[in-house]
Amino acid sequence: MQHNQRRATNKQMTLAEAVSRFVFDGATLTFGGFIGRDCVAVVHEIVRQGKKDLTVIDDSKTDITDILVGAGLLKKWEGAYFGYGALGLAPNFRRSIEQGIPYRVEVEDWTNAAISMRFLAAALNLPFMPTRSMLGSDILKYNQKVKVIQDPFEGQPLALVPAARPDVAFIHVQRADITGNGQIWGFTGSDENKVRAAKRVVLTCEEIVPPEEIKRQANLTAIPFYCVDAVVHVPFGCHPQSCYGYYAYDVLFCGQYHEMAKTREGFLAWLDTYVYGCRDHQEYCAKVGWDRLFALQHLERQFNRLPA
Amino acid sequence: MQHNQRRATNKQMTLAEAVSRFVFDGATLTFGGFIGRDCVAVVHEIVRQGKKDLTVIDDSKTDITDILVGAGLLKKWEGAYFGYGALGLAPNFRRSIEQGIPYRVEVEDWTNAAISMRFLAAALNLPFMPTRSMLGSDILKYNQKVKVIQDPFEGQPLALVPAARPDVAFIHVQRADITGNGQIWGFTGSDENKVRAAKRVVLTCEEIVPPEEIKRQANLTAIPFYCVDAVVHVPFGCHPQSCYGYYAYDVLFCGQYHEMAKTREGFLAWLDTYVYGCRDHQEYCAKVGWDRLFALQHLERQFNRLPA
Amino acid sequence: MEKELPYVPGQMMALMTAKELKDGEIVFVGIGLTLMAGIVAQMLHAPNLTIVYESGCIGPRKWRVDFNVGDSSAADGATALTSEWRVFGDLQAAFYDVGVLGAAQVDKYGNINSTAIFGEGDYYHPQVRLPGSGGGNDIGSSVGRTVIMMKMQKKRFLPRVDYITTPGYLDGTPQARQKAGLVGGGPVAVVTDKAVFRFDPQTHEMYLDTLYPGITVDEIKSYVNWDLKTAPQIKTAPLPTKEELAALKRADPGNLVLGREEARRQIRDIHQYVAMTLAGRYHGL
Amino acid sequence: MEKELPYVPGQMMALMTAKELKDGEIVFVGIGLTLMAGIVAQMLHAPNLTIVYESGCIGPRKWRVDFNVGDSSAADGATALTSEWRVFGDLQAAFYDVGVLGAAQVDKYGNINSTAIFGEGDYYHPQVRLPGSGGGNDIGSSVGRTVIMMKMQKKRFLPRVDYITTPGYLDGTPQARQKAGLVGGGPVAVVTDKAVFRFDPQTHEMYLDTLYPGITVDEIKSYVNWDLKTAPQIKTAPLPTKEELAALKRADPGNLVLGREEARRQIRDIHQYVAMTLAGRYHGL
Repeated sequence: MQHNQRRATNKQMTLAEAVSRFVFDGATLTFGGFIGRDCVAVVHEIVRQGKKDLTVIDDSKTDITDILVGAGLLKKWEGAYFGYGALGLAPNFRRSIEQGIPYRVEVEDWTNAAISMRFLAAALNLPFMPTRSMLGSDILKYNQKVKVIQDPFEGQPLALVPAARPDVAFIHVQRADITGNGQIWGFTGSDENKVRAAKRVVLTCEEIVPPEEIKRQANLTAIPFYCVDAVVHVPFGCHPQSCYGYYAYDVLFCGQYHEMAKTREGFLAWLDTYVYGCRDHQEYCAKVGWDRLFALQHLERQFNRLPA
Repeated sequence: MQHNQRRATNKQMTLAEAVSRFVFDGATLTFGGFIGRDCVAVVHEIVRQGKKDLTVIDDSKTDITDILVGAGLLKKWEGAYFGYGALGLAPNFRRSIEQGIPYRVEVEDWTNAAISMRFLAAALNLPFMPTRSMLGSDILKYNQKVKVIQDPFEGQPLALVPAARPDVAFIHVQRADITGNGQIWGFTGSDENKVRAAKRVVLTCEEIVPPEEIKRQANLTAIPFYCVDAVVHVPFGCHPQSCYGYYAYDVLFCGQYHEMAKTREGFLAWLDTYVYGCRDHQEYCAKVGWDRLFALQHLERQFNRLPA
Repeated sequence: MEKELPYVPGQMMALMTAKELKDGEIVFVGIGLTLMAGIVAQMLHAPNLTIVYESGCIGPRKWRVDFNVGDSSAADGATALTSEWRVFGDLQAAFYDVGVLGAAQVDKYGNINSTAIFGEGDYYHPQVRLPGSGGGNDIGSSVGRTVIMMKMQKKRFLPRVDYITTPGYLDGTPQARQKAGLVGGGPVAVVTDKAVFRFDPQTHEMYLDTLYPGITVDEIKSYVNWDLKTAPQIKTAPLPTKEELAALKRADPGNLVLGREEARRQIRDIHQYVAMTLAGRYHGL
Repeated sequence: MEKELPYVPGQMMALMTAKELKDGEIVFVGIGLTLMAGIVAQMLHAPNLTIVYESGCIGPRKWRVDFNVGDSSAADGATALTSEWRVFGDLQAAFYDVGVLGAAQVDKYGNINSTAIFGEGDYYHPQVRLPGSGGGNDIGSSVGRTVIMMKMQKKRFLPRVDYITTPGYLDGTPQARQKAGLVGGGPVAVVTDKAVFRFDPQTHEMYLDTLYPGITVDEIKSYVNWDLKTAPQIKTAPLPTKEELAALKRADPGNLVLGREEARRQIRDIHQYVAMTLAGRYHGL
């Protein structure tokens, strides 16, 4: 195993640079957050740069992956959940699998716990993790990567899931310093494991803060600099999703996406407007409307603020 | 597996009650902290109550276990490190093993990482965890509980360590509410796993705070109420060890213990003074000297304070 | 299709599910309508109910509606904020009492399909591709007991689901779950928009337990594709009380979870949405 | 026993070990004197050295002396405070460059014993029972490279240690570590109070590389219980500079780590200790 070479150097760059440098055609990706704090801005940039034949390994990450499927860039999905929660099913995903439009995405079904164990395994540099999920289900019938054993200590059936080691992890955090120490408030999903599991890690963040600010609350540093290759300042980088302490979920915007994407034409129009029609995330924010973004910020801060 | 029955009820009790109710002769114990934040006051109470034939499963926990060996209460040690760091070797432990005084304690050698994986396994309700520690070493020659396999995914040698499920875990935290939600600042050791691995859990704490205070920084709640059976208010409960944000390590007191314990008579005199000679932890604090304890608090707070 | 009823079926589903949750328990809730059940239970009869979301949120206070388990709202007033794998670990370690799951298909032994409706096709070429397990399989595998929420439709109640996403009692044979290696106890109720079903402790077969007002046994049987057994004394659920309907309204002032697109269209813009949510915040719980 | 030397051996050991640590690297340090090496390296030539303690502290600023890896001082000014198992996970995942380990016995292939000196007895009845692995085995198994610190004594440098607590190059055969399944690179130096040893890249055998001023090859060989090879050009270490000695003094103003009981006896009471530590804090780094 190659020992890690990443140091506490200045890793700041633009989103375009980070995507261009680390994402290649055919790459396997994962994303931080958990249907909240997903780095949506990253995916828009991936689509703008047309990186293709991608595989995503993730738990529940529809806002991101439905766009990738619709844009024709996702070759394979190894994941657990592809839906919009209370909003309904995922329109591009359904169209792809049911009708082959614009092509048929390859799917490998997992569960959230199993995926989280795959990242924990890789984070600990282990070949697998055991889990008691999936036993007795048809997930095992179609997913050949899981091995069911009688465990050698207690003799019970146990599922072993292989480590997941994506080429790149994109993780959006509330605060980071320029060397890549990242702090998360709110739920942390599987982010602390994903950053250790992936070969390359890009942090996007709401705020870049001095190292001394990180040290003030060192218990919240879920991501040490030595896991990180790039730090990108992307305020509102999760919109229309929420970012704890920064902005609330934009259910109306998400709903609008969901309705437009019900037809292929509607989705392409949406993509033209909000992705291809924006040179970068700044233009996206302007198009969404800064007043709208600040209204969501105001809403969130009535409920959750970062401790001073 | 019996489903958990612990609820968010008032679990406050005295240290004497907690030890009397949960520790039985022959019990297997583990303790929180990691050569810092160890709950020393708990062990004094265990000695006062004369709970015997104990097994301790732990990583590095000398301040606690050396007293138990000297007091004749520790039957077996399953652990990784039994020494006083920069102060030297553990006097009662050495005397027990080298000379059988006052008896010979049974020892099962592990490593810190392996012990931490044993607690992680139990916390996740798994029969074992894999690790790449201990391979090639003589630890495996004498420790029959470790199984070395060729892993079924990548074909490499891998050590499997069995879950550790002690009868009781005692964990000292900075803050807890009366239902058992516990918050830790500074390093967290293996505490978040130990509370999930043990059948019964007693939290001792520097401060009891209202639930609303816990919710203000919910990311620091390493221990949810549903793992906890008892909450005990024991300020300075780690002395002479340190407690991050509350008091610094008392190297002089530790040094004095270490020197006295070099002879059996010296240790027994120490035990008479500081354990048998104190009815409870309050009396211990008085004997150590409140001015001394507050000096250590003053020292610590020049370096580390809990964020407001 | 629906007959005229003195209640909105989705509301009745949320309320009847809420009644399955007892004060002091810990409930692991899934996505969508299942979220509502936990919230209204907390408001109505279970103030000490602890809600857990798979994103890593433990013990939130519900001041605004969640559309997903990972919305920042899921963290409002939480007691512990942690990781996904940790709460799944706690689930597997039998710390959680009850789970609430949605389903697209259910079978007579309580197995759930939320992966794909095969139709004329198969797993690889399904008629309808559904979201997949998410945390559903994990919850159904390990939680103390499971409550399943779904609408009654003919194609949804089957002798055998197309695909077992989440195990119920598997083939119904004794100890089938334990033999498979599962930690949790399995489903105890299927709450629908017309009736509540339970499971026979011996045969593990689903039976009709409670009808909603105005629904008949024959109507229920017409939706079920096996010879449905019924309780010796079929109960009738009471109509929702004013208090219950008020709790639902407080939990989702814009009716956005039940009302979906139609309700969203009633909202002028984000500013109105923000105002509505904040009003719920300050005058709510 | 010791000859008169122009330096304190323990100081020289800490300084020579510190020189093994390069700026920008991540070092995983053990207990006792090994702690000092990281601290003085940070003060002297490696300001961007990241120190990791197995208790779960990453990137502390060293403002006061640590007696243990779990003292609250280990957390002073840390960048990340986390769990024991997490830093061991990061160790196993090859994130850490170099580890520093103490030892009671070492053998010609760099295997370490810190568990028990058997003497006339065995593992179960040893002459001296030592603390055991702690994190030593874990560090030596997985870190990029290992630096071993120990005093030179005849009984400590052996062809084969009584008990391999921490693997070096095992039996010295090619790829022995990889075949055993180990992630880390193995030992690169043994730093003692009289000389520094290194390992032949082909045979993995320890050889004499650097003598301290005033020490002869014959003296070194008299401590070593195998036919010790030497570097073609044996180097001589420079005497400690004033700056280096000042750094050691700053790192441990009371000389409590090197001086032990004797130094502790010089301190009147806790108040003097507190004052001394705070003086180091404000005038130190």
